[in-house]
Amino acid sequence: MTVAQEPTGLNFDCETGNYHTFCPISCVAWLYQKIEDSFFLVIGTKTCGYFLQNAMGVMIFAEPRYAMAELEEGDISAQLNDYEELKRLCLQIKRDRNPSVIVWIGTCTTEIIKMDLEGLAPKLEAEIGIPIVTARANGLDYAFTQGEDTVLAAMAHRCPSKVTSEAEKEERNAIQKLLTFGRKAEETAPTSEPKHPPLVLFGSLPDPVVTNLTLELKKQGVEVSGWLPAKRYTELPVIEEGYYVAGVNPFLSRTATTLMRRRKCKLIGAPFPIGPDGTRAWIEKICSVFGIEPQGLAEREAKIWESLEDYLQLIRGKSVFFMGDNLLEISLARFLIRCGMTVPEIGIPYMDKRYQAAELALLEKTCQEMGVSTPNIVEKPDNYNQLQRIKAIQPDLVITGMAHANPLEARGINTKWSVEFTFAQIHGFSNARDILELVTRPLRRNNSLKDLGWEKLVQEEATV
Amino acid sequence: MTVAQEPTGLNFDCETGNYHTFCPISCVAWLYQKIEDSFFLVIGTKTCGYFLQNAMGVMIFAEPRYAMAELEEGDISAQLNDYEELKRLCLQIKRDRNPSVIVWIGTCTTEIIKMDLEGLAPKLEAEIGIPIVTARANGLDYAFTQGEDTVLAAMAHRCPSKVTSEAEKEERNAIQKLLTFGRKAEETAPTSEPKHPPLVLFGSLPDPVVTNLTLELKKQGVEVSGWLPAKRYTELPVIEEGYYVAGVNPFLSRTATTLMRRRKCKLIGAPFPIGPDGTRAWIEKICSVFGIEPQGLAEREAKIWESLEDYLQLIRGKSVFFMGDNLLEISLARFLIRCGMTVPEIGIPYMDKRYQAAELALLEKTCQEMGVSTPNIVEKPDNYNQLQRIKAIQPDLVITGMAHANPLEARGINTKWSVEFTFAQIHGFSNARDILELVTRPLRRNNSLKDLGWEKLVQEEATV
Amino acid sequence: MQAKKSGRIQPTGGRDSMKLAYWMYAGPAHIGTLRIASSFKNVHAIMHAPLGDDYFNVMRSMLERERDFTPVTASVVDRNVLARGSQEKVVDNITRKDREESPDLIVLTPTCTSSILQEDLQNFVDRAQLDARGDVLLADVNHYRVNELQAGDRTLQQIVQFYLEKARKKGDLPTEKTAKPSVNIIGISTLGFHNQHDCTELKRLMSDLGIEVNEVIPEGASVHNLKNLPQAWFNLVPYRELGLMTAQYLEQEFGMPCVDITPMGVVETARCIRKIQQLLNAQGAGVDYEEYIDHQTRHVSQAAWFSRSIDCQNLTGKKAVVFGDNTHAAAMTKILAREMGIHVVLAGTYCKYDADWFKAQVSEYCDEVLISDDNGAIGDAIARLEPAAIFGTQMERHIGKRLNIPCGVIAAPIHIQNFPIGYRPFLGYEGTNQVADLVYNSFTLGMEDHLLEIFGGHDTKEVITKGMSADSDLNWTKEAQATLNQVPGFVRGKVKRNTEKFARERGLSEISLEVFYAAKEAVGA
Amino acid sequence: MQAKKSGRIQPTGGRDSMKLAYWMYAGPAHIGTLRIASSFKNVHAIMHAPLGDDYFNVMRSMLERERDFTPVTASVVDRNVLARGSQEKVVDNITRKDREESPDLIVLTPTCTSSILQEDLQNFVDRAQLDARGDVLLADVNHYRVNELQAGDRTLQQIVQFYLEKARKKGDLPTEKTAKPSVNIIGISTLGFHNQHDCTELKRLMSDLGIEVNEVIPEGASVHNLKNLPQAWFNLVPYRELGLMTAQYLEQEFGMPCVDITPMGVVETARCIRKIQQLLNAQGAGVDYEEYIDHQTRHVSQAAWFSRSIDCQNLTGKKAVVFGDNTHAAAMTKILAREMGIHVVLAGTYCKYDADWFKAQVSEYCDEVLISDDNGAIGDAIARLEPAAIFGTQMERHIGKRLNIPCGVIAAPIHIQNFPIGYRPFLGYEGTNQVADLVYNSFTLGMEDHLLEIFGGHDTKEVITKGMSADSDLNWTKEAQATLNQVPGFVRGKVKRNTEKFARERGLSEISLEVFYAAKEAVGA
Repeated sequence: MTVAQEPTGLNFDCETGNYHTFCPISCVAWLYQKIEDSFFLVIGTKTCGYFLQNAMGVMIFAEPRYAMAELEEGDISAQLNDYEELKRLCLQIKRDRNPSVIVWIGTCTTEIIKMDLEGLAPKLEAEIGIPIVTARANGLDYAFTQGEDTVLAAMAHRCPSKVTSEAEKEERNAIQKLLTFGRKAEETAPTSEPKHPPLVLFGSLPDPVVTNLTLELKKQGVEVSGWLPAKRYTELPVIEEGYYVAGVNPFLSRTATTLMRRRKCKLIGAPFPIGPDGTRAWIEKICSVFGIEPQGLAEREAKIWESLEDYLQLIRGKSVFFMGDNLLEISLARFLIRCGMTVPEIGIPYMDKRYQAAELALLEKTCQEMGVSTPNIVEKPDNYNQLQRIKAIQPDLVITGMAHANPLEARGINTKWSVEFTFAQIHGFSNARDILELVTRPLRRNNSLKDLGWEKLVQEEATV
Repeated sequence: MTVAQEPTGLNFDCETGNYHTFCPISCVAWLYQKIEDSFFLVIGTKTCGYFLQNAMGVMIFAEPRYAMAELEEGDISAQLNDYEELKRLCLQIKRDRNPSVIVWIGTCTTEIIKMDLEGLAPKLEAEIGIPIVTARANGLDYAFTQGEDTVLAAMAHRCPSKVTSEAEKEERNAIQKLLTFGRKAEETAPTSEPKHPPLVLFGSLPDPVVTNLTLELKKQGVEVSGWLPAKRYTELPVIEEGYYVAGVNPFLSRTATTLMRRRKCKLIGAPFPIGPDGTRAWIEKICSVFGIEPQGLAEREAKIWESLEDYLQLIRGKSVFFMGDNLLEISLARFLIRCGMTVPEIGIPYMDKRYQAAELALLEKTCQEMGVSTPNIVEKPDNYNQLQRIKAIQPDLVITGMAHANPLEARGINTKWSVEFTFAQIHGFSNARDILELVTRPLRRNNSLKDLGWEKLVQEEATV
Repeated sequence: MQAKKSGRIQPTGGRDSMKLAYWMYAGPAHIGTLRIASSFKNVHAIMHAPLGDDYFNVMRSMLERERDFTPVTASVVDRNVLARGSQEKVVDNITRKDREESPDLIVLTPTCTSSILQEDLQNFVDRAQLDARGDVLLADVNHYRVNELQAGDRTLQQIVQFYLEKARKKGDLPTEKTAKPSVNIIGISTLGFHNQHDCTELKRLMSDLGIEVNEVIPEGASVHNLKNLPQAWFNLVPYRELGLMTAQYLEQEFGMPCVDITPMGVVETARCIRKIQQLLNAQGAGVDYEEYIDHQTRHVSQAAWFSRSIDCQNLTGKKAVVFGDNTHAAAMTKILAREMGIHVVLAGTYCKYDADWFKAQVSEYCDEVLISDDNGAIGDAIARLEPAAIFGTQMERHIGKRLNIPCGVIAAPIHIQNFPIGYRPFLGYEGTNQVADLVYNSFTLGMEDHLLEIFGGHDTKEVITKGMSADSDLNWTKEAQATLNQVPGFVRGKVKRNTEKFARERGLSEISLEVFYAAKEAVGA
Repeated sequence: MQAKKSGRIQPTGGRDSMKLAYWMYAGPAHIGTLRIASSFKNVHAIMHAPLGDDYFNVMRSMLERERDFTPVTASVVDRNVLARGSQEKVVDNITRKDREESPDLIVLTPTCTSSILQEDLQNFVDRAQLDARGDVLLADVNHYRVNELQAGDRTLQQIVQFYLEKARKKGDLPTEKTAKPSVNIIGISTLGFHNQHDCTELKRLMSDLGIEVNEVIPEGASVHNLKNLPQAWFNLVPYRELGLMTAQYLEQEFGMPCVDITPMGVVETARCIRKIQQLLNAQGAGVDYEEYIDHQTRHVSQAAWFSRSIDCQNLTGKKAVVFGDNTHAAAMTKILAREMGIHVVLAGTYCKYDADWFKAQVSEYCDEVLISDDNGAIGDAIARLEPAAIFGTQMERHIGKRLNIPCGVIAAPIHIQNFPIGYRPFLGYEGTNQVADLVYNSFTLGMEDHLLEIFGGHDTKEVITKGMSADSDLNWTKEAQATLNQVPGFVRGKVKRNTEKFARERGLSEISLEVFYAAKEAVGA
């Protein structure tokens, strides 16, 4: 494998504190949208259901393609037969929605009561005739975005290893189809075999971003054979032994491991394609693995930086504190340091130093090049302690979960919700502006309030 | 002509007082909807425009198929050329909306400044190639619903007197088409010549009511050749000398006169088809003119009355006072007396005793048969005096314009807006329920409040 | 006692089976407990729960735009804690928070998840109490048997009882009533539906009546003052869902009378005031509020006049569906039916545990009662009944959006829109005004949409016939279909159904124009 | 002088030409006069006009749900009256009404229509005054030169001047100021946009500031009390459209200072209070309102906190269009731009007669200023600018409905929705709360609709591609079109336009995926 060595110049800490992130079952909120023929069934308690309904802001979408299998006292106390109960619900889902796949999302509760989802699924799948994928997106083992990791790791098992019919091949290769559609016949007719071993990318991104990153690689002569996940479950990419795989998100270490160990793929360890620096590094790394000399990337990156100048002026020299939430922290910090910011602390729920090795190395390099001190990386931070540090440091911006934003603002600390970076389109060259649009919004807003002399409006309200 | 003699047993009065009705230009609010390919241009002042916008409750429909030609000081003072100004606006309308006809609605202002709309229209019509119909729907000569009368009288001139092509005949006979559509070919193939001279009905009614009345007559073997107005200007009915015509609304005396005098039609003077009694009388009168013996009408009427019993129980023996607004007063009073109500006074803006002769005769007959005293009919009533009379009489219900309803309610007097009868579907057998639904609504509502002991809630508020 | 690591809790006789749920009307029990704990001043809650279960803090911060940090800390249960047992961590977190912020009281609660572990949490609390300077209490609720509302009711009662018994033991319990008539307002809490504004309005009302507010609990209350509760002349419990257990406890222990009539709507507000008058006079106050009621009804509140006005007359007999919690659904049903002459075709509540009360309250004011927390059942009922307006929760608002039926929101589950910045009480006389606006706007904005639909198509020469699904076993002739299409959209469905019913009853397989009109005459279709 | 039966009035130099009008932002002049007359207590207006011109009574009765009969009587002009001359009828009607209801004052006004007759109405009034016990006055406005707003301003000034001069002649004019600081609130009138609630809020504000309200005019005022106006320490004119002429007259004649800063929004309310402080202290009062302002801003009003909260942060830089009367459009522009960080792309007013003031007020807070009373021009501007929200009149609300852009209504023309029963002031500190709600709900409900649009199509296995008119001179490749279709609906139009602009500038006739992304990078499309 091509994973880089662990960097050494960074300071890692693990507070194992009481910290807040969203529950990993959150991932259904974006995965059910991404995989259009799916249905997600979260098997848990009222606590799980109420979370999805309220905190994720999805309460307005009545009957989306996900639901709760709400465990009642009878289920918990094992008086009822799990198989029969789940069968009843899945048949109902089949009748009402007829999805191509049902994804069972296990929760803390299914862990604690040791419900054997992995054992039940194959049997039920065979009986009702709909694929059932199980993922243990529980809060005992995972934080927030890692829910996606558990689902993708489970789906990695379901990617076909060989395609028999041409028709299916056609379907599986939907991206290629999209990109060549409308071209003249002679351009595409001799389906040119790619000049490198097949490459599959993993990580759930909105469709426009998928197309964009695919195109960026295509420009360099790199063909993407497929994405995990695809727009539809029936279009999951073919994965054969020896295929190369690369991740686009920093929280997919389990998926990476599964692809390497179980599907015998070769992982390309690169920084993540977030920010123009990260995107360039990601493309370069992929090209280098395939022995391709990338063309015009430096100019491309420079041009993007140039177009960001109006935003950069707002943040240069300012400090940003990551409380830690969605595991995008390292990549975002690296990009913002490159933008000229300083980062005293990066809180992060979980730090896989191997999977994130290339990203950590780039972070270190970026700090050196920008001449700023390296951030303190705090795994499983203690939010109370962090608030004390924020009070002491008075950073210009705190990127934080939703629970702390309003109280920090009330104390005169600029904040940005970390969760917005989870939902916004932040990958690739074109989306760098969108990251900075988010990052600068509180600064721009509070600048305009400051001009008014309203700064002390709430600052004296209370002390942290 | 077949108009009946003026009745003698009724008491008529003319107060020539200060009374309130809506301006006759109101008619554009329903006529532009009825005639789907029309555009109505009201030529008047800000006062006219603001009325249409506010009082008619049509302010929510931005850019309907009517507009104001707003006369500015330059127009009033005759500094500007009326022809050129109107041409400019009509060309703009042609460009933006391309209607089949533009109807110029004259107002008090065009009367006072003696703008020669009738002289300008033919010239402009020839120049821009769109028919222009002019109607003097002004408040100096007319009240509220009479605006429709002025428009229909003007349109009566535009009904073709002879149709040349078969295609046009087909188009002009859209109603017949609708009614036979879907029937087997043999039923309609030999276009059976009606067994009576052609009959054209006049009065603007919603399409379902048009169909309904047409069907009612068809059941008796009476074919309706056309309606004035039709759904489209291009479908105005053919009118030849000697055709029979019958009105469906009591405020169309000018249209009736035009059809008789200018188009040499024969007017069938009948009560109006409002309420089961009026509808039956209307059909009977038409049948009698054509020498047809109506079938099953008495049973039909009886059945309708039976179906109204739940409403009748609410109003029997109660009194209703008409302040006078939309000229539907005589017909409604006649129906409500037949329902068992008493009517101390019928205010009415204008009373054409010849055109309404049959209706007045039926009113008188109805009073006799129901054993109640005949109402006092007050033309051009004085609203202030009426309020004194209402205070003295304390009727169970007052049917009144919008300006007086809330203050009367605040004094414990039940009211119903007269304007609702203008807009509701009240004609024919089937719609009798709808009239009673409206009439009984305040009684039902205030009954339920009365049960609560809230009657004195606002009654002591002030005295009339 | 250590956590039973092997899962499943002991059978307890529960027979409910796994449920497919898209939507919940009430939250899980721990949300109720946390609402109570964080409503008090200087009370902290420790939530013994896995990562992600602590979203209560997000709800409070985001929905209420709360400026302060929510005083709830999650003592995170992860794989390690599971393996080692959680006692040490929980006790550490309690004593740590006691040191850090010196709360008067720390309330410990598990969530649905951690309650399965069946740990002896009382023992944790007892252990922590040894070191803590403040009080420590375990919220006593069954997380699988009760929901947010019941748990909140119970937790409030538990805390009140705790401090009253504590004061009694210390001989620190004031026994005399206040000199002037006074009231405890019980049940105002954080994340409650319009609670803040209701509380302001109730205080104004009490002030108008010359009644001192002794305590408001739990919102903004200090646990130190709970011992003063018995000094009030009576308790007012405006919401049926929160406070009744406390009031019952206070009645049993201290003989305090309770007014549990929700002062929502003109009639019920008057009834509430009259009940207060009766209780005060029974204690020798000699008050007469009739003149006040009359003045408010006729001159201050505009709601009674609205009921009589022409605007409201036009709503007479219109059909409405009401759904919500017991308090708001019952009050709204009464207002619509009794004060506005609106025809409530269905009144429903998701408070299944208190269904008898609801039925008794609304039965005479509506055609049908629905007791259910299955949003699908409510959606189906609304689709079937096709009311002109709905008064329900955010869920019904979205059902209404789909069916193109306007909906006024009258009850929790709460949403940021239920924390308006402007003054919007539902209770008291200003509440009657706000409710009248809600009713009027719901109906008229719905009507406006329909009018736009009707007239929208008339802009051009081309008249586009609005489509309608021909989804029917009966054959409509073209002319009948055309006539049906002329019926305004908002009643078309009803007309269609009634006509088809009429045809079916007569064994007709085709609906001609004649059948259409015959149906209209026969059944008023 | 008899009516000139032959029509056309004398040339007066007007050069306006006939106008095609679908919508009017301000009513005709007589509406303004009638609003003033019927606001006063016991004043009656006689409208000399044809049948149908008297719909003012309908508006007042229906929109304000007024319980009393509107004190306006039409002296009907019909064909007979035209022929005979109207003097006798008008005089009869004035003296009749004087007998019937004994009003303190009868105001005579023609309408646009009857004013063309160029009768000597002053003579009619003089004749009527001979018999009438009350006062009789002819409203002095030019019905073709001024609109409702200007006419109202003028009529109020005319009545005030009439009674002050009358009192002066009688030696009946109190000259001393009140003992405590006091204010006249000028410009509250019937059919005014949220005037009733604004007035309540202003009275509360004055009470908080320790300022007595000397008179509120014209709403609810008696003409007998007008002579007391000069006793106040200053005049407050909250709305620029109504009251300034009166205040100027009082300043000229009696040296009364005037505060004409509309207290709408946190900043302007503070500025208004500081101006009051300055005027009072100049008269020796010695007040200091800074602490009050600070307390209200930080603790009572929630608007300043809303501005700082995360909810409002998410509105930062969003585009808005503002349109309305001078008062509300200017105040709203300042609130959005200055207090909430919202990007006002266009601020406009229909008060063309007072355009300079508006430009001076808003220029620094918006990209573009539009002075127009042509609703088509405003509609076109909104369609072009595609803001995320509109703050305008009912007209803009309907433009927004068509374009699927949410609109908060902030200004007249009035509509029944602007006469809410619940308390909804726009002015003062509670007004800041109400405005914050309006802003927040406009943006978020718009967002909700878009989210529903985006997610609505994902319910089933079949993914329906949302159509979009291919109305363009450029050729979009299928893949670029597909990608464009993935852009959320509410920005899709903008992205499409920017991409095409980018392509045109580069002479490209086809938009491929590559061009699409290049455009995004280049112009942030």
